[in-house]
Amino acid sequence: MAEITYREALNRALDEEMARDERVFLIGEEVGEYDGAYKVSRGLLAKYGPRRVKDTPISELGFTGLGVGAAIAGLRPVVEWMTHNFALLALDQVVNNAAKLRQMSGGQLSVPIVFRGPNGPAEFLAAQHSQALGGYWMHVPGLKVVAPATPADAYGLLKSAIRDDNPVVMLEAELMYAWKGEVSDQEYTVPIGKARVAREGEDVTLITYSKPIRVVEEAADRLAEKGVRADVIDLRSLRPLDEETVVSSVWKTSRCVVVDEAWPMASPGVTVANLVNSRCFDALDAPVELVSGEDVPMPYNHRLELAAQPSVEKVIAAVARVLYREDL
Amino acid sequence: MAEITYREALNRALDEEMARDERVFLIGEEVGEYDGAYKVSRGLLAKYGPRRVKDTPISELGFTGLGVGAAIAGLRPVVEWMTHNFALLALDQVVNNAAKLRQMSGGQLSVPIVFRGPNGPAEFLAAQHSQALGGYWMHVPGLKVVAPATPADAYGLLKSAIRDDNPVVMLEAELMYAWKGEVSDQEYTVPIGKARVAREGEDVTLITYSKPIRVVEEAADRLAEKGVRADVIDLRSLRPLDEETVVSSVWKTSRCVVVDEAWPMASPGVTVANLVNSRCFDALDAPVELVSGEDVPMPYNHRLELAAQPSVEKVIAAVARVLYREDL
Amino acid sequence: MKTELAHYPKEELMRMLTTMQTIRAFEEKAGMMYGLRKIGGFCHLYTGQEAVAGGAISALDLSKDYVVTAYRDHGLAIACGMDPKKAMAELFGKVTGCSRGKGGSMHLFDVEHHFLGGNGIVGAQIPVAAGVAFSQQYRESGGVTLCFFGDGAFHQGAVHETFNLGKIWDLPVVFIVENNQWGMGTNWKKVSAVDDFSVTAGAYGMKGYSCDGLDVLDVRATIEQAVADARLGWPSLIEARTYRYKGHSMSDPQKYRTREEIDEYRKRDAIQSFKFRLSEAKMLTEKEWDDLTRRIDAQIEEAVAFAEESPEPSLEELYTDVYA
Amino acid sequence: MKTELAHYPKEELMRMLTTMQTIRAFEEKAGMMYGLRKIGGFCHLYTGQEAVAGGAISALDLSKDYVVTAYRDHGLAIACGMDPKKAMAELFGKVTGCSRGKGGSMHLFDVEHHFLGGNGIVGAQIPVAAGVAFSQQYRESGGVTLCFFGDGAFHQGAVHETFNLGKIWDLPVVFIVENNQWGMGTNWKKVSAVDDFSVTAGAYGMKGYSCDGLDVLDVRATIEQAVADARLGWPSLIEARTYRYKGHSMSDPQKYRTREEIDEYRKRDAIQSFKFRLSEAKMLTEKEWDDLTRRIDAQIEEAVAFAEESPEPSLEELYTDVYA
Ligand SMILES: Cc1ncc(C[n+]2csc(CCOP(=O)(O)OP(=O)(O)O)c2C)c(N)n1
Ligand SMILES: Cc1ncc(C[n+]2csc(CCOP(=O)(O)OP(=O)(O)O)c2C)c(N)n1
Ligand SMILES: [Mg+2]
Ligand SMILES: [Mg+2]
Repeated sequence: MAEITYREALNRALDEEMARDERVFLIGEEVGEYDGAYKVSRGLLAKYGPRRVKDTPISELGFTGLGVGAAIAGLRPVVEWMTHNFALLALDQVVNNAAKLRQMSGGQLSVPIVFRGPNGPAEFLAAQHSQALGGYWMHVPGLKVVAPATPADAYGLLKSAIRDDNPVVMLEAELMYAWKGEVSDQEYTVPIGKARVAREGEDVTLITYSKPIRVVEEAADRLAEKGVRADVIDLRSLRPLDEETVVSSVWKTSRCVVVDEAWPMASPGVTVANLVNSRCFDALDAPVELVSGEDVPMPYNHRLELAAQPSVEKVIAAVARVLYREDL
Repeated sequence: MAEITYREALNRALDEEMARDERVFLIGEEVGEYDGAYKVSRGLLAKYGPRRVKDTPISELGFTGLGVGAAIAGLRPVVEWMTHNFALLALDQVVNNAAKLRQMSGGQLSVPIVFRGPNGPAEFLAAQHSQALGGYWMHVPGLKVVAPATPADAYGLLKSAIRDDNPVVMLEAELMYAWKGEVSDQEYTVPIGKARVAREGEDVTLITYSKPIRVVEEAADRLAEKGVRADVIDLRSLRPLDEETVVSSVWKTSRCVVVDEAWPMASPGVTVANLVNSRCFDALDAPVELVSGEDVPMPYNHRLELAAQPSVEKVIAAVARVLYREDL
Repeated sequence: MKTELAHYPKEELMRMLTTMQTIRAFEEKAGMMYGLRKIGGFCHLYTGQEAVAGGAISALDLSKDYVVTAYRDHGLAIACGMDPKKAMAELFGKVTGCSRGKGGSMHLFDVEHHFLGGNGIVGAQIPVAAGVAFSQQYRESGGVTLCFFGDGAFHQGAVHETFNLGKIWDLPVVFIVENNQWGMGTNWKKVSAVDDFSVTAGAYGMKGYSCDGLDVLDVRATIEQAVADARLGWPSLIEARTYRYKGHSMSDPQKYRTREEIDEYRKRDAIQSFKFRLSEAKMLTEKEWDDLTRRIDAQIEEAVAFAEESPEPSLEELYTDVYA
Repeated sequence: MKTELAHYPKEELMRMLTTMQTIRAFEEKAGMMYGLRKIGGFCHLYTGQEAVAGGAISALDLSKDYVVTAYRDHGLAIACGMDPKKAMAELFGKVTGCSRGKGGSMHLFDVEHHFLGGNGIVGAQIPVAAGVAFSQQYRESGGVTLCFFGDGAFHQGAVHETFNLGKIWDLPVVFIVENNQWGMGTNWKKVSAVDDFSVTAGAYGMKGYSCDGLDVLDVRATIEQAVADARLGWPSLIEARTYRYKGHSMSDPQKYRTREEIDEYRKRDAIQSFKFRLSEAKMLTEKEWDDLTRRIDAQIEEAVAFAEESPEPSLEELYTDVYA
């Protein structure tokens, strides 16, 4: 068991899978000579050479589609998007090809491909570079979507994603790459579609995925000081969604707050909130609260930028509302 | 008052707005010489000439972005996408430019542009041509999204959209173009952001937008035969969403079914369902039911294709569930 | 420049003729079946363009080469060896179709015969084809991928991105514009900055070739050269100038072109002129031709009967083939 | 080929020199302020490329012409006449910034001076620029749009789609690749199928020009010609070969290139060599230069003070400027 960063965990998963399976290759902007825009692929070019670590031109649509073609023709590409913001240029290839080629061919084709990169706001990046776009992938049948929030899950889910015979989109985050956590030295995988119960409590269920986990955990700490014990669920996968873990927690707590840094409408967060509202209808003592990103393009100014995102205060305020308490 | 088709209503709105405002022009694939892939722009090239009715190459990203540029530089483009499926190639220009240029420029720029075309499944078109993608636009602050379900609203909302100083995405549907309805001979506009109560009833609220309105109305008819009176709400706008009309209906009926032909996750339908579940928490006698498109890529085979969409039977079954009745 | 018949063994020539005529017969039948509402939705016929599929595919070694195209895919599927039964059943939406009735006319696939579809988003197959070529290069399979697209597709950004990728990575890919001169209702010259697509190759350091898409041997010879280059890691761009006889899809009223224009091209019909050359060269008798067409017609009838009799997919199939 | 100094009146030459030096001073100060954490996020400096902005913008009539670029936008904004105060305040995220602190370094806009940004998605400004030109043509304003983008951006599909649209519609647009030879950490030659972007023009029936992006007069003369063509409805493509001295953005460790390479280019520094030519021609004394730089330095100090003292946007501003 070693403490490593989220970045190192991803790197190790890539390295091991490339070593294990000759068909796995990494492709994207700056993944090779530059060692990755965020250094996730550090050392892989040196180790595996330019055949298996492909630096691309800035052509998101082209290299994403090329990845899809390679996947239907026997390889297992890992496509790195420098960020999900830029992947909007390649969205057609994911939605119309990767997600559909198997079904359109009546099951003849498989599309074993991973699309990954940082998602969501970082700092001082303004509107075009600070979007949490997971809903765009979650919406689409034919895709799987994972969003690890710890180094251990980053490692285990990336390995599962690479071994999966379906297209898997992975949401990472620039600010998470330096996060540290224990990762077993033993090889393991984390199954896609299983949520993680990050902590147990009886009073309220807090549900999130990806980067907001830290905000949620800090809120849970502060709530604990006030005697409110939270069940914290880290979804890990958005598609498939682990409905059972979510629902059984809320049947226990009767109160629920969903935290999602995406905009509120047609989003992962609203999907989960509605799931709980519907499936825990008889258990809920208050309507589910959704703490989302504010419904605005992200401003550059840092105070506004912080105000646009979920915060510990916002989460606690939402918990206060579902508990009908004014003293939190 | 004349009975005209949805197609004619759009055509009339375009024609009138082009006549009224010299800055309005129409651009897209086959909008000119071909009179529109679905004939929405019939006669406009003949009337306004090639300066104002621009046939484009098949370059969705290019001509959509060109529209955005024309909008910030003083014109009022109406961009026709042959279908929303193809607009995925242009999504970046809508999400990252049209929706954000005003905010990123601190209010210096306006982006008065309309993006429109058919959305959702038609018939026998298989997976890539049968997607209801409204959620992709609804998700994004900076955009407005309208989805008229009658000729009268198609006319009135398109006129409002063209006059709006913001980017507006309009969802139409191939199968709706031939629908007929009364449209006043007088000029009028329909405000963006106001739902339409299509019929009133006390027992259950049925909420939808765009093409499924016919399924919902037929279900409402059949329910009426069984003594169940439905409030039917046609949202007309997805962004902004008319929360008040929705909420006040459900406060009256205490039961709600949302019908949306999009896939269920991160969708317009789930957003509306959650809105009702949350804001009508104390009024609801049953959790909101969402009748969505099935969570699969659309199959070509017609039986499967029909099975993948909301149907009168599915709506009635959902109503039976929210009413806890087995006799419907 | 006419390629000599003598350049190819007779059986090769007959194979090309057979392919072209099979496509023609299939498409004419498909058009009829559409009229009878056995087939629905968009159905894009290949009639008129048979020499492109006939010539190009005959230049391949399909034990290792691959073919990728758009929605106007019946002709290339058949040229690659797809059983017309499976193709027709797919058009009918039957579970015996190549794509189990889920893809329909626009989405034919036949993995066994290395025919990888069948893409409905204009231009979207182009990067995919480069990816298939990438896999061939990566696996050192020795194979080449033919990537077909239309004159309308040429203006998609994917073209530019993929040509560049193909060249900088020396991919074994041949890009083929089937310039049938119309993209839906738009004449190619109206939307193209250049009047010869093959010159575009220069902007990517590739070789560009033009060929007469109504002359099966010209297509064949050109593709042979391009495939040989591609095997060495030199991608290239080929414009095959051709013509489609039917509407863009079955529902197209075709007001944008004249009867005369179509007739003009029909006079140069690829099958008829190839047949004429073979007869002139005494390589084909009328009897042989009659036998051939009769055999093909029977095969197509059989395909229709098969499609007709096949069952539809069951309702449970809605949720199958979505995930592996 | 060197353009003669004598070709331009002295005040024109001094204007170009002033623009270049103002940009240089602004960027050096911005870099310092970044180090002091007054500025955050991505901050892409223009240092080294000043001759492109200086030469190109001086060829315009900004009462009717427009400029559109990417995120490396400080230089062009200043060249168009943006007040350095507003630019610096924007970098500081202050409400007095050109974009009210909402856009930051990558999203400078100045509608009054016809500078339309400031786009962070590589290549996304290219169709937008064509749209601005479309509006100019539609309104018969007589104006031209300069569309700037990088060597890295060249491989985006938007390039291809827009070049074609520009040509078929005779848009008054000039496409300018600022080839600073690096797209982030990628050398342009590694990802480009051709080693001269201007040849690509031929694939769109446009004229292509190359110019020395370190020679302000060569840029000026080339753009002048291109702008004159564009006013007649002939778009063109210009490659300006230049170099950036600093990292891609402030956080870039630059392991991909050598100190020597940078030094080599610094020897050919655009400002220094232009200054040298002016001195040689007895058009600029050391004293004049000192006065100029002092004046500029003072202006930039003032911009920093302004930015420093300005207030941040209030929290209510979160929901403003989203909708009209
Ligand atoms: C991205 C996209 N845009 C538009 C369409 C609608 N559409 C289908 S075929 C077609 C014309 C294509 O012409 P061309 O590439 O010349 O191929 P051809 O039909 O002549 O074989 C259009 C506009 C589409 N399917 N995909
Ligand atoms: C679509 C997109 N892909 C990737 C990025 C990340 N990125 C920002 S700048 C850049 C390099 C661009 O290089 P170039 O076009 O040469 O411009 P320069 O930075 O040299 O001015 C990259 C890859 C982005 N912002 N947008
Ligand atoms: Mg064509
Ligand atoms: Mg560069």
